[in-house]
Amino acid sequence: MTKSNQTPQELYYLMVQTRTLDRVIGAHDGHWHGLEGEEATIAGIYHGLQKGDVIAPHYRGAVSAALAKGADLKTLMAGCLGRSTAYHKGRHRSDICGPPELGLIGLYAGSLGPPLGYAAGAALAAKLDGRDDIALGVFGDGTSSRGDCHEAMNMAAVLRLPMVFVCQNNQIAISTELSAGVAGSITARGASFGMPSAEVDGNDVIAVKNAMDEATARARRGDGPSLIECKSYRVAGHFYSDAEDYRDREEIERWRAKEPIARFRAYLIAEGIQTEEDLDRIDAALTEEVDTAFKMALEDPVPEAALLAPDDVYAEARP
Amino acid sequence: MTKSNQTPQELYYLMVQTRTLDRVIGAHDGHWHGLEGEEATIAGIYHGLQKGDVIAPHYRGAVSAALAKGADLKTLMAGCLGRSTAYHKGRHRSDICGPPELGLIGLYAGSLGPPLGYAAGAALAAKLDGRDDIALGVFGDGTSSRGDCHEAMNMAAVLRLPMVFVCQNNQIAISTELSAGVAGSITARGASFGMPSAEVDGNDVIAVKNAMDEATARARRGDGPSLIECKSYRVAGHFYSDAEDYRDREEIERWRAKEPIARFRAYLIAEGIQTEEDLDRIDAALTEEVDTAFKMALEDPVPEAALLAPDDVYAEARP
Amino acid sequence: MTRMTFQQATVAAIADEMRADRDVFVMGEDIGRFGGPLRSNAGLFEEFGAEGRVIDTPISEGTFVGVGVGAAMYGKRPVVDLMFLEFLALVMQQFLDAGAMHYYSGGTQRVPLVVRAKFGVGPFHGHAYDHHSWLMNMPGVKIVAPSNPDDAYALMRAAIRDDNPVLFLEHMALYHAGKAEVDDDTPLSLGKASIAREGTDLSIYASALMTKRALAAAKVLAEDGISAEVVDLRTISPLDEATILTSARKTGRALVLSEAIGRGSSSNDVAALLAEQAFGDLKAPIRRLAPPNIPTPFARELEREYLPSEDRIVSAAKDLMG
Amino acid sequence: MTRMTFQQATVAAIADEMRADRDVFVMGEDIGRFGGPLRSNAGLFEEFGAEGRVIDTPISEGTFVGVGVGAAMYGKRPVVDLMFLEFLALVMQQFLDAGAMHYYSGGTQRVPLVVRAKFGVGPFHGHAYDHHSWLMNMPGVKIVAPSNPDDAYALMRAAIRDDNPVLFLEHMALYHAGKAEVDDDTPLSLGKASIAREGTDLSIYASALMTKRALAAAKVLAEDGISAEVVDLRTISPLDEATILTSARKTGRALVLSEAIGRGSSSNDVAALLAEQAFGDLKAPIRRLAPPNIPTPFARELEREYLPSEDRIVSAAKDLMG
Ligand SMILES: Cc1ncc(C[n+]2csc(CCOP(=O)(O)OP(=O)(O)O)c2C)c(N)n1
Ligand SMILES: Cc1ncc(C[n+]2csc(CCOP(=O)(O)OP(=O)(O)O)c2C)c(N)n1
Ligand SMILES: [Mg+2]
Ligand SMILES: [Mg+2]
Repeated sequence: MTKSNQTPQELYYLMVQTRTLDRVIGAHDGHWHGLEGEEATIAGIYHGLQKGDVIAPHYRGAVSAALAKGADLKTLMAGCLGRSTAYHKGRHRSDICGPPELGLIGLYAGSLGPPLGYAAGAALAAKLDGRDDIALGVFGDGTSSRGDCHEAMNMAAVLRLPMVFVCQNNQIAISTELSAGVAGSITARGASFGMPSAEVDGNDVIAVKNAMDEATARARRGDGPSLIECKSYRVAGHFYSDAEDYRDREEIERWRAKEPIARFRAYLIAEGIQTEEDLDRIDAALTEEVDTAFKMALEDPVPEAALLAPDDVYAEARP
Repeated sequence: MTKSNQTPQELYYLMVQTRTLDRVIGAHDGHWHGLEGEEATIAGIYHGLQKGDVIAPHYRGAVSAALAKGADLKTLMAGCLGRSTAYHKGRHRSDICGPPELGLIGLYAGSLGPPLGYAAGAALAAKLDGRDDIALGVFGDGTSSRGDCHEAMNMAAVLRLPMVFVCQNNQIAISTELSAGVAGSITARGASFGMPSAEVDGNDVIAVKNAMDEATARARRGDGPSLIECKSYRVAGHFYSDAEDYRDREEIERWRAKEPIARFRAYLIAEGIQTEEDLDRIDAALTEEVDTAFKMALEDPVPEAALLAPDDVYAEARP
Repeated sequence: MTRMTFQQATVAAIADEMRADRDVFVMGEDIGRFGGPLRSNAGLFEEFGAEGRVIDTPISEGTFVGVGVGAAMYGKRPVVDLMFLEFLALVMQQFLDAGAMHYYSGGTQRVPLVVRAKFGVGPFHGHAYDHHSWLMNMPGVKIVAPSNPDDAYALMRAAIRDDNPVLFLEHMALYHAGKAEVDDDTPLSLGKASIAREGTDLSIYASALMTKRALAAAKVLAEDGISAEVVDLRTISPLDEATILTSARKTGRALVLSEAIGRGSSSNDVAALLAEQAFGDLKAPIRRLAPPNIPTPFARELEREYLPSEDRIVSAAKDLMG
Repeated sequence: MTRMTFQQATVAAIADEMRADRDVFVMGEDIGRFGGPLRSNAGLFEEFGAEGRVIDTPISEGTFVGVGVGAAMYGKRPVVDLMFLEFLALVMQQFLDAGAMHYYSGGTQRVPLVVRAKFGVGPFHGHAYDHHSWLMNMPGVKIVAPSNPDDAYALMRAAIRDDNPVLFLEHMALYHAGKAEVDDDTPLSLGKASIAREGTDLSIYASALMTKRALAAAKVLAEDGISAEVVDLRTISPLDEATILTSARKTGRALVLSEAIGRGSSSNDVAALLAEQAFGDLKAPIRRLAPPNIPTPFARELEREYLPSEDRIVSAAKDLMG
C-alpha cells in the first residue's frame, strides 16, 4: 500500500464518518460507546488496509474498522439495532463484532483481550499461505492489562508474524484512570518483546497514519510485528448514558478543545489540500448518508423468534 | 532481615541440600525435575526470608523453598512419595506444592502462572494488615510467557504491593529454547511496568542474594515490587528420565563446568570464610541427613484408600 | 426488617460484614468511586475507601481473582466483583486451584473467597451469559444464586463467612426489580434449598430468575387446579439433595428449569439425582425446560424467546400432569 | 488395516490429513523436535517440520489456542496440542468464542479447529484431571473421547475435517496400551455412539477408559448370566441421543459411568436424557458411577480407589438387576 494522493481526503472522510455515526447511534442507544476525541486514532489505524488483511479492532471504533474494510453502513447499523437484515441476522451486536467475511474479528463472547490471539492466528495463516496480508490487533489502554495482550505480543515476536499491535490509549477504562490501570509504559512493553515500538500523538491523524504505514510495510515484508501506542483521550463518556461523576469536567473540556477533526480540517485548509467548501460538502454528505442508513435500518424487520434455529450453532459439512 | 555472619555458610548449606535431595529423589523417581545447575539461584532466592513472608516458588526448586521456610525434610519427602505422613496426607505432590501453613503457595491444579497472582494476594494481605511481610513470585523463563506473569507484575506495580518477582531463567522450557519461548528480554518487561529490574548471574549465589536483599528491603519499606532475572542454565534434564535428544551435549557440558557449588566452594575457601574440611563436613552431614530422611519416608505408610473422605473437600465452619 | 431491592440487599450484606470484620474487603474493576456497573458496590467506597478496603483493579480478571485467592489464603476475606459472569472463562484456573486447596493441603488451607457476578437476560442488554454450570464439575467450589432480596442478603453474609471459594450470582433482571422485606436476623448458612411455594402435584426446581417465573407459573397453574411446589435451590453447588428428593417423593412429578443452555446445565444434576434416587416415587418422566443450545442471542425478540417463559413453564407443567 | 497403538493411530490420522490437505498444521508446546510428551506428535516434525507446519509455541495456552482459532477463521485447519486437559481452564474463553462464531456471524464463519488433550488416571502419574464436562455447557463446541485405536484414527480424521471447534481427548491409560487393528477406510463422522458390546439386560454408558472397563465388566457379568450392552459414546458433545435412548429402551436399565467427578459430569446429561425420554421403558432407577467430588488424588493407592473400577461396575450392574 503506498499512500495515494487521496489519502488526506480519505482520512478526513473516515474521521467525520466516525463522528457522524457516533452521534446518530448514540442518540438512539444509551449503551453506545462514544468515539468523540478518538476519530484521528481510529481513522489513522484503519485507513488503507488491503482486502486480505484481518483486523481485531478495539471495540470502541469497531464499526469504523468494518466500514474501512468495505462493510455496508446500513447493514452494520441494522446490526447495532438487532435487525434480521444484519450481517449476523440479529443474533449478535455489530457495535462490537464486525463481519468476519470482511476480515473483522469481533468480541464474540464479550471478553476483551483474546481477539489479539485470534488476530495473531490470522497473521499466521497469511504467513503459512505466503500471502503479504497482515493482521492488526488493536486494544485499549485498559485492555493492555489483560495477559492476552502480553501473550499475543510475545507469540507474534517469537513466530515473527506479520502483525501490527496498536494501543488506542484514551487514558481511561470505564472509570479507571490510566495510572490506576497501567503501570509503566505500554510502548516500553512492546519494546520489551523486542519489537519496534513507538508512541504517537493520537490526535494527529497524519502521525498515526505514518506510523501505521511503516509498521504495516514492515509486517508485509516479513520483518515481524511492531507496536504503536496512540495517545489520545476519551472525550466521550464510557457510553452515551454515562453520568461521568467520576471525572474532572475541566480535563474533558481541555481535551475537547484539542479535538482532532477541527485540527485536521485546519491543516487541510492551511496546506491548500482541500477548501473549506469541499470539507463542508463531505460533512453534509456524510450526515445525509448516515441519517439515511440509520433510518432504513430502523425500518428493517426484527428477527422472527420462530426462526431462532438452534441447529445453526454447528457448521454443517460443506457439500 | 540483615545479612548475618552466617549467611555464606547458610547459602552453601542450602545449595548442597538442594543438590543432595535432587540426587536422592531423582534416583528414585524419573519424573523428578532435576535441579542441577540452578542451586545458586535457588539458594540465593529463598535464603533469609521471615516467617510471615509468602512464596509462590517456581516448581523447580519448590522443595528447597519449603525447606528454607522451615518445613521438615522427611515430611516433604513423604509428600514426594505420596505417603500419608505428608503435609498433604498423600493427597497431592510436595515436589510442586509446599505446606501453605509455612507460607508456600504451590501448583494446586498444575498450571504454571496463576500462583503469581496468589502471591500478589498474599502481598496485599500483608499490606492491608500493615505487616512488613512480603511475597515472592518466582517463575521460569518458559513461564514468563504466561499472561499471568504480565498481569501480576502490572497489578503489583499499580497497587504498589510488597512483592519481589524472580525469574529463574535456565534458558529452556522442557525442550523449548529461550529464544523460541521468550522474545526480547524478561528484565525489560519488568522495567516496562515501571519497577526496578535487574539481571544477575544466577550461578553466583552472592550476586543473587545481594539483589534479593535489595528488592526485599524495598518491598518491606513499602516502596513496591521489583524484578530480578537470574540467568543460569538447566544442566539437568527436564526430569530425570528425560532422554534429552533435543539438546546439544556440548552446551550442557560447558555449563556443567561452570557449576555453582564448586564455584562458591572455591570462593569460601579462598576468602577464608570456611575451610575445605568444614565444607566437607557439611556435605557429609547433608548426605546423611537426606538419605536418612528419604529412607524414613519410604517406610512411611501409604494412605488408606478407605480413608479417602470426599467430605474433606470443603472446609467446615470453624467452631 | 427493611425494604430493599436485590442490589441494595447484596450491598447491605457486604457492608454489614465489612463493619463486623476488618478482614473483609472488596475488589474489582470500577467498584471504587464509580460504584460498579448497576451500582453493584454503591456506597462502599464512601464508607470504606479511606481504609483501603475498596480496591479498584486493572482489567486482569485472572489476576484480580487470583489476588483474592492469595489474600484469602493468608487471612483476609475478599469479596471480588467479576462484573459479569460473561468473564467466568477467564478465571476458571483460579477457581480450580482455590477449590482444590483445602483437600490438597491436607485440610490446613482455607480459602474464604466470594466472587460476585452479574448475569442473566434482563434490562441490561448484553452480558447475559449464564456460565455457572461449568463450576459444578469443579471440586471444592460453591455456587449460590438467590432469587429475592431477603435471600440475597442472608446468602451474601453466609458466603462471606464461608471458608470456601463461593461464586455468588446476581441476576440483572432481579437487581432493581422492586423492594422486598429483608430480615437481617435470618440465620446464615449455605447449602439449603427453600420451598418457595408448597404444592402437591408437581415439583418445579429453579433458581434466580427461573424461581420468580416458576412462582408466577405456579399461580396460574393453581387457577387451573394444579398445585405446584416450587423448590428454590439457592445453593446450586453443592445441591441440597435432601430437600430436592423430599419434594419429588411427595409430588411424584418433577420439572427442572434452567436459564443456562440445556446441554451441560447444572439442572441436569438435579434431574439425574431424581432419576437415581427418587425414581420409584415418580409418576411421570422428568421434564426439563432450558434455552436451546445456542449462545444468548442479541435481538430483544430472540432474547425473549430464548429463556423459559412463564407460559412455557405452565404448559410444561400441564404436559407433565398428563 | 494396520495394527497400531492409540497414540500411533492418533498421530497417523493427523499425518494422513496433513498429507491430504496443506491447510492442516499442528501447533503446541514441545511438539517439534521433542515430539510432544508421550510421543503425542512423534514423527510429524521430521515429515512436515521443514514446511513450517509443525509449530512449537511459548507457554501461552490461551494465545496458542487463540492462534488456532484465528488461523481456522482464515482458511487453515489447525490441530493444536494442549498437552494436558489439566490446562483446559486456561483456554475456556477461546472455546467459548470459537463455539459462538458460527451462530453469531449469521452462519458465515467456520472454525475448523481441533484441540487435543491428554488426560486420565494412568501410567503417567499426575496430569490426570478430567475437566471436559465444562465444555458441555458451551454452545457450538464438540467433544470427542475415543476408547480404542481404531476409533481414535477415524475420529481424529473426522475431527480435522469437521468445521467446528472440537476437543479431542486422549486417555493416557489407553495411549500405549497395546495395538489393535486400525481400519483406514472407516467412514468419517462425529456424533455417533457405538454399541461396543450388545446386550439385553442393562445398558452401560461410557467413553474412553470407562468403556474399556465397562467391556471388561460386561465379560464378568456374562459369566453370571447378565447380558450388559455397552454404549461407547465416542462423541460426548453433542450426544448421540438416538443411540443412547434406543439402548435403554431395549434393556430397560441404565448404568452411567464417569471418569470426571460426579457433580456436574457430562454423564449427568445422559442420565437426565434417559429420565426424560426413556422413563417409561426403565425398569429400575438410573444408576451413576463416578469418582467422589474431590480433586484427583496423588498417591497411587488413592488414585486407584478414586476411579470406578471393573469390580465396582460389576457390582453396580448387579445391584441394578435387583
Ligand atoms: C475481559 C473483560 N473485562 C472487562 C470487560 C468490561 N469492560 C468493557 S469496556 C471496559 C473498559 C475497557 O477499557 P479500554 O481498553 O481502555 O477501552 P476504552 O473503553 O477506553 O475504549 C471494560 C472493563 C470486558 N468487556 N472484558
Ligand atoms: C500453564 C502450563 N502450561 C504447561 C505446563 C507443562 N509444563 C510443565 S513444566 C514446563 C516447562 C516450564 O518451563 P520454565 O518455566 O522455563 O521452567 P523450567 O522447567 O525450565 O524450570 C511445562 C511447559 C504447565 N505445567 N502449566
Ligand atoms: Mg481506554
Ligand atoms: Mg526454564
